[in-house]
Amino acid sequence: MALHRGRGVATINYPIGMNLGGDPSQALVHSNPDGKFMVALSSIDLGQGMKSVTRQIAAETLGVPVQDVYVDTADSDTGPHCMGSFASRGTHRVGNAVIAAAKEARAVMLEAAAEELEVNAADLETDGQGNIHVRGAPQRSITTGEACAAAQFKQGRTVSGRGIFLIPLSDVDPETGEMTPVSCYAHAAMIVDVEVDDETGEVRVLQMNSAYEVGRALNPRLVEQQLRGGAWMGMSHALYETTEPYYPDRGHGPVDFNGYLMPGPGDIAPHNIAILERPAPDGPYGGKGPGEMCANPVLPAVANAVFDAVGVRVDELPITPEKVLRGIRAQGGARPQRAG
Amino acid sequence: MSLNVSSYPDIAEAARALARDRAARYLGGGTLLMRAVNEGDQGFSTLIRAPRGALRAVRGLGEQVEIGAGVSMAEVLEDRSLDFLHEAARGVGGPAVRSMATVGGNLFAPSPYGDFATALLALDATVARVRDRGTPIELRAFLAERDREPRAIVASVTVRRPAPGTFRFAKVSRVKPKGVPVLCIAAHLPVAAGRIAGARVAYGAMAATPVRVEAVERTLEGRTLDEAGIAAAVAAAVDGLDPPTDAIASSWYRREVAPVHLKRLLLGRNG
Amino acid sequence: MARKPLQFTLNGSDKAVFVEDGRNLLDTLRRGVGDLSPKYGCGQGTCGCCTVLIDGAPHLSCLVLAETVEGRSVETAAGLAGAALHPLQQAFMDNFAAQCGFCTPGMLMAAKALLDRVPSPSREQVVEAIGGNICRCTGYEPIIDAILDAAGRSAGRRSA
Amino acid sequence: MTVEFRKDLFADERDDNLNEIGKPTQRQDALGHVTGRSPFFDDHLFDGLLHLRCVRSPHHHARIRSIDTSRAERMPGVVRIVRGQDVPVNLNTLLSLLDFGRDDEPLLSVEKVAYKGEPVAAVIAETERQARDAVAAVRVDYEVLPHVLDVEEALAPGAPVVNRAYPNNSFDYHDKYDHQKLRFGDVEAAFAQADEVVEGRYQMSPIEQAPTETNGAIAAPETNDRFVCYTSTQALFFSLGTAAKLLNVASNRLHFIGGTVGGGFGGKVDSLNEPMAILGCMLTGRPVRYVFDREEEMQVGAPRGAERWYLKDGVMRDGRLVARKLTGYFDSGAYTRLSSYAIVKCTGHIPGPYTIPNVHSDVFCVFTNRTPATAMRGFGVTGVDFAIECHMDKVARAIGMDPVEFRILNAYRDGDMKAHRREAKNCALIECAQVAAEKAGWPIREAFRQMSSLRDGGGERARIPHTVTDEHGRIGERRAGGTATPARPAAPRYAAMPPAPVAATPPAPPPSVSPPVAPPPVASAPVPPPAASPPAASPPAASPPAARPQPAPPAVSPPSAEPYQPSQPFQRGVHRPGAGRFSSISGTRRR
Repeated sequence: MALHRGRGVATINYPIGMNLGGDPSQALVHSNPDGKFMVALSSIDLGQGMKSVTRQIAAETLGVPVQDVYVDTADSDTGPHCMGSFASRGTHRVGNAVIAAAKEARAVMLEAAAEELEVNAADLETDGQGNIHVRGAPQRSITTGEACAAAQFKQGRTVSGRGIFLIPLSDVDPETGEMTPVSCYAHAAMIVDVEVDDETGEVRVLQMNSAYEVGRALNPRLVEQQLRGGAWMGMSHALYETTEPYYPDRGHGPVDFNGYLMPGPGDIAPHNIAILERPAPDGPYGGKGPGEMCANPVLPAVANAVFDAVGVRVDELPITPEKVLRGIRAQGGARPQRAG
Repeated sequence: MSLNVSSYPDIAEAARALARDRAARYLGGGTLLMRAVNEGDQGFSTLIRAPRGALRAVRGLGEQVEIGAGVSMAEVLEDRSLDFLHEAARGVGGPAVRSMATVGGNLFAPSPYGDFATALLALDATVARVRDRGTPIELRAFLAERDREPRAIVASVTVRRPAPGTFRFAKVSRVKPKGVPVLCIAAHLPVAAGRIAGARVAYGAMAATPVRVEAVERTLEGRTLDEAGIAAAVAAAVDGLDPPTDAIASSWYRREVAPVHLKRLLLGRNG
Repeated sequence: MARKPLQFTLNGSDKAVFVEDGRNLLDTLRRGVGDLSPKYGCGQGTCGCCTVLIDGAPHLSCLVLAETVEGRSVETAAGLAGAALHPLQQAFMDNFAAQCGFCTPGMLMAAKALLDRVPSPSREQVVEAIGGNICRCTGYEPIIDAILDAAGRSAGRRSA
Repeated sequence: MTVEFRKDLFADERDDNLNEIGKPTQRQDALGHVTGRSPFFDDHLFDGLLHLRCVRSPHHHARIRSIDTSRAERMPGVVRIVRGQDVPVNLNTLLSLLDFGRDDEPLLSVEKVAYKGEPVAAVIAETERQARDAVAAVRVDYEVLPHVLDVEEALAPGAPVVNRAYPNNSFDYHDKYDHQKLRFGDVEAAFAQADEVVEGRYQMSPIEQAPTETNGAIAAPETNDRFVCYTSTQALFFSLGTAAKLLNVASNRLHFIGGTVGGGFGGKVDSLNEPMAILGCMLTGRPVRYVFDREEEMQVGAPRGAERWYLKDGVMRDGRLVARKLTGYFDSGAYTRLSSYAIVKCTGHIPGPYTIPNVHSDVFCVFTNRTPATAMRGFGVTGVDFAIECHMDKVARAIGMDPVEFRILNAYRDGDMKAHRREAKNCALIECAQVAAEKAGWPIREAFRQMSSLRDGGGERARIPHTVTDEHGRIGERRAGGTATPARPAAPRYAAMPPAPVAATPPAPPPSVSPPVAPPPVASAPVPPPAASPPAASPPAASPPAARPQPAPPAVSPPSAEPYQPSQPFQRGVHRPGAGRFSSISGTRRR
């Protein structure tokens, strides 16, 4: 028996949002009289962190601490329309809608503060700690809570805002495919090291080294969650997963997690990640959406690494031990592509 | 068909009730039967329960050890006297499944399951069913008629206690640590005067039930455990076998890699 | 349909409920006594989302016939926290080990079963302990880190 | 396991001193998750809850002769049997919310089934077990029909018709073609001049999203003649709009609550459970729960569909890609769901993150007798990226070039023109490749370490090459600002068509002229920019948008009786005027 090591690379980009546009999202922001804010969305948090990232975006825009904001997702009676959480559109589309709503609410809050401080609202700024003060004169200050209370009980203003973000629907030219797909792209490069057993065709991923460009990492821990879990899923797609193991034959389709194979906690490989941030001109604070693209480069990188290790091209996913072994047999043995 | 659960004070009564009702099933650890219940299996309408206490003993009988059918995989793993079975027991599910799955239940596990039964098969296990008042039958015979008669209650399983270092078990699975086997191999390789005497080799997931592979056993007889000594056994590794195709692996793949894994097991190069 | 009375302890408090024949423990906990922390992920014993402890040992509640827990003690994720979070819960938060959160209650109980038995486990023991629990979001690494982290904290507490 | 932030890159484009953005703030939902108190759709209890299970087809393709539910109706706990006739508007396509495609899928099939697992009836009972027992007692008499499971076989003449709304087993694009086209430059001329031409075939497998929480919904009567629906959907108003349309109720009579979902990955967009649960609620007046079990989730719930790709690249020995041609087949399964849209997204993505002067693709959305496909993480892109990136490796090896350097050389840069005729901006592929190579200790030459997404793009690389005409010179007509009238006068979509930097009217230079294959010059690559291009007659690429002609809408093709022929103009498209986008949100029938 022999174990052969190989290394493969892939580089990809990924379009953010429904690519023809025409996919609006709305947000509503309002404050309680004590300056604590609610954001109402009909967008979905499936684990990607919608509630959390929009909360930070709202707090940043309003100029209040994040703990002064809570996000409520997905009640159709209170949350305004949103196309949904798919196509990596959540952060980008919903984030922009939340910025618009928060700006409007902030403007009212500053007007209320201006009336209390008897200054021009344009001269006010927030410190992000719950205070509003005159630019250049920090002592002339009022808390966001006091400003919102005054708006509610003295001035009769609603500290609230509405936001929508819509990229107009693009047409597609039937002949040339000319279109205006998306407004920004995330990027990634992935290098995977594998070890292939030339007697069984088994492939083991030894390590992954990657660089992901995500616009701005609005919350670095949430980005890390996506990239780590997404790369694991990519490795899973590459080597394990299918609902039809003998496609296009429908037979032997798995019906449980014993038959539907995914790498277990004993199969995971070290993954060293570099995160690059080139802000998207139209993204919320430059954010794109790392959620979908993170799996994509792993599939071809693994396939290329398997070829590098034993000289077998498996062009049909998943790259099962059987396909690798058949390839090795067909060429009369492993053919490592690199010395050593 | 709506479901009834009947409980009996002792296992013998439960066995009689089971024999009376073709639409009844005995509930052991539940890992197989409760899944069928959850999925609305229309093949049975009664679950029969009885206290498991009587079936939970592990008794040493000189060269042999008797394991109650109600002993769970977790209990096997905690019993030092059963250390030779620990690797096979660890192959069953995750910890939660192992605290439920029983020795008796594993005898009924359909392919590709049944790692533990495969290990027992290589240890010349005999099976005592409650209804034949403890008269044991060979595990091979039990497995042969299992799917025709799924309603037996197993009381206990008795195996030869292998001499240290003579029993080997290998499970090949794609997902770690918990994975359904591509195949598993159990080998009992007693050595007399440096030569193998009375070899037993069994496969799991290579047929509808765990199977002994006599062709391999014969060719190992009187040989030594080295490249030359096992060559004939490896060559005969899949003689007469037609392994199943399932979501885990194809029949072709199982045939192709069984000899490889057998060789590695015999040479002690697995895992 | 036949119904049977059932009494057991859930997270330390007595529960009495009627269950129809064939009802599994997962359904009984969720719809019978209203503990929604164990989740339905498969009903087949293949995902671990419904993991609970019965008399201290991990079980898949979807494969447990409810009436078999008569008089026994059942623990779920809902009972983990006292006045403060359980070290495992705190470590799962600190290590961002939950994304969608659906596998989390089962993961926590599988991890508790381990730490109750092996206070300072190796990484391999942690991997083994969660081997029956599927997570689709995290890639497992943050979960393994969180369990090792929690073990470390408990060890710290014990020595303190 | 390490994570590093390369703040040094693109630093001048960022303000890293914000109050909340960029902070590792704890998730708002973390405490709920670790205490088991996060409210997923199934974590809501109702007295008198009923359970719904579907009767499903055991066949790939069959005509339904009759359905006998008499025994099931009499079984204990059974409250109601639901048939297709009970569904107010029993035909829909998910993207009717975008006015994209024809209604082609019933909620419960009445005449025929087109995939194994397709629901033909539903049972509502007091317990889930009783519902399962009754489902097993429903007798359906099927006439089994021939089926087709392979995408290319499905497109062959005489293949069984899977989906009556699309008699060729392929989605109609623009009511005109049976595939989505992309045409940029002249790939055939480029292949003729390329040093190497490399071809490949790739197959993406069907993949289950496999969220740990299965798809499901619970519907209950609310006050004021409304219905509340707790759902696992990824798209609340998508599901609400779909339910409103199928059930023919006003959208504001539906109160959808969700937003805390146990993973989706694209598998919770199809909105199958919500309308069924609400319908059950309407028919029984009681709360109804309809949840996929794991087997349904894996074999009936829609997967990411399989894709088959044929790639052909032309490359010069110095590593410059000069042409890429792709033919793709998306296996949509029996109905459309989202594959049709995935293909448009895919077409906008082709040829991947590289600047290639000649690109040609035809992508087909094919109907087969398998579980309908839907979205998944990487929607429309994962499959073609697998094909492209495996192919990039083969091409690099064919010319003996390092695969990382090969990618950097061909990577798109700011200012380059993409094949869909929009300028590339905000690029970062080169930097990702450089950083990943550095992390992995993959040696690349200094020249390639120095390359940048910010430099050496645009200019010649921003040029739109003359694009060869299709059959019947259709593109030429369009460029001539021809007299064709819009195929869809009422459709608002053309209004949104922005000024398009397409090549202008003048006749094409003869094929012998080099521009069609002019490779993208790269300053640091050892190649001079192509001489004397663009030729006098070539398009005014650099002219301002205002000077660029609006494309005319597509010509209406004459009807044809020809048999099916791939990549011939599609003649049988049906024009449906007056279909307003999002109209189904109002819950009214569109036709």
